[in-house]
Amino acid sequence: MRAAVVTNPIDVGSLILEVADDLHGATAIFIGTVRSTNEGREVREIEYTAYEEMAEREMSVILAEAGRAYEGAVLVAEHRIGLLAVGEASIAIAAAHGRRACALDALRYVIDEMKSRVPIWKREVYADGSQSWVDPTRVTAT
Amino acid sequence: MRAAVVTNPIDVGSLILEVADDLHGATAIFIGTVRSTNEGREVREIEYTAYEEMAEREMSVILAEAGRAYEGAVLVAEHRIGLLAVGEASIAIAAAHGRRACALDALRYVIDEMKSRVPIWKREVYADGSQSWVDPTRVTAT
Amino acid sequence: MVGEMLITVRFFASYADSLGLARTQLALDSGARVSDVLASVAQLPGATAIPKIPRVAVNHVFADIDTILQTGDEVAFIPPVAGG
Amino acid sequence: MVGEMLITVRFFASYADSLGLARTQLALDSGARVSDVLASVAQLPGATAIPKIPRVAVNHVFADIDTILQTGDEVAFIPPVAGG
Repeated sequence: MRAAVVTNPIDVGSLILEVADDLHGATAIFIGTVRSTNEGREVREIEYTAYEEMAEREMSVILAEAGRAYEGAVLVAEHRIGLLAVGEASIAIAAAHGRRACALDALRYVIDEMKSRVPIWKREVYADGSQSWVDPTRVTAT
Repeated sequence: MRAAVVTNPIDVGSLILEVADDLHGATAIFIGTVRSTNEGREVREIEYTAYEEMAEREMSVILAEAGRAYEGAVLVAEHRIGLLAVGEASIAIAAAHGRRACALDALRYVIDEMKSRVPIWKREVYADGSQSWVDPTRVTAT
Repeated sequence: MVGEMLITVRFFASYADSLGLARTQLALDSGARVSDVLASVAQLPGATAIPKIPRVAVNHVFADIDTILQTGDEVAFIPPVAGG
Repeated sequence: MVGEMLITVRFFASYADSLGLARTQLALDSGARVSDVLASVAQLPGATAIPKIPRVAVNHVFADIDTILQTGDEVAFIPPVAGG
């Protein structure tokens, strides 16, 4: 169970190795990457910022919750901050378990909770040079 | 959408790259690996065999079904056959989509259907040298 | 041989082990169905390992026992699958 | 200064941009609650960007506005999160 806010590129392969275990036959992984468009606008890059101390704490709490809900799950999560280009990974989560349903459910729990609870924000920089903070709670027309 | 029965080790990193797409911000991956124990017996290795022509066809059908159910999903699946050591990957599936719920749901659909429909079998070789075909439909005591 | 057709029959995994056979050919009357293949296979030594209504594929597609066969068809007996 | 305590207040993302401020300190009477911090912050220029009842954390844990503060506590205003 390791949760980290990082500034370097995320190495998904090393996360997979980190949760690998001869007793766990199922590993589920989620990777979130920067998309080239959002709500119809062309995105050039995204700047992620975090309340770092709290973000790592909250991520650890979420992993611990998933570990209790899906007993035996081995979990790791990294969220990258700083300026990310299109296609780069902002988040990666790996979940290993003896049963595939538990690995998949634990993975979904962690990503859903991270999206709603971890104090990390993103500012999209558009092709025209303008930028704006993304607010997922705001209803949009698209 | 590529489905393959392979004999060489599965390269998960290349599957992730294969589904990567600047329009798809969410990638979900499942990896199944050989466990060191099954139903209380110590497993030394597993031999996977396939009805190869049908297995690849059935895997392709499943990917196409998932692509229809979760429109826009980009999917790839590989199943390895032959003699696999503990810890080696027997199956890997990658699903990319613009929405994370769709990537995760498509991934789960593919792994669940592959488990029930693709004509692939495994013979476990135990630490004591004995071996047996695994029949997931047989209820066991454990 | 008017009215006869040749069907390839394939066995895998535990079925192949029990029968000591992975592939054979059967000559059946035209109009024969998968159920006729089952009846022939049931006579083979070691066939008790195969359930009365096994999972069967014709030309790589799952099929039911009423499926009418054509000469050259490949009928496969599919033991409980265990991939993944 | 008997009865006074020092609280660190932090702002992030759109809140920090609107206030032009990422971190400040407030001196409050002992026994003060998160709601007292909200009242002080509401006086700052640019505070209209912050909702009346924002999401708040005390010492890195989400807290409600009735939470009683201790000297040295860190109160953070959390805009809608957008990680992932």
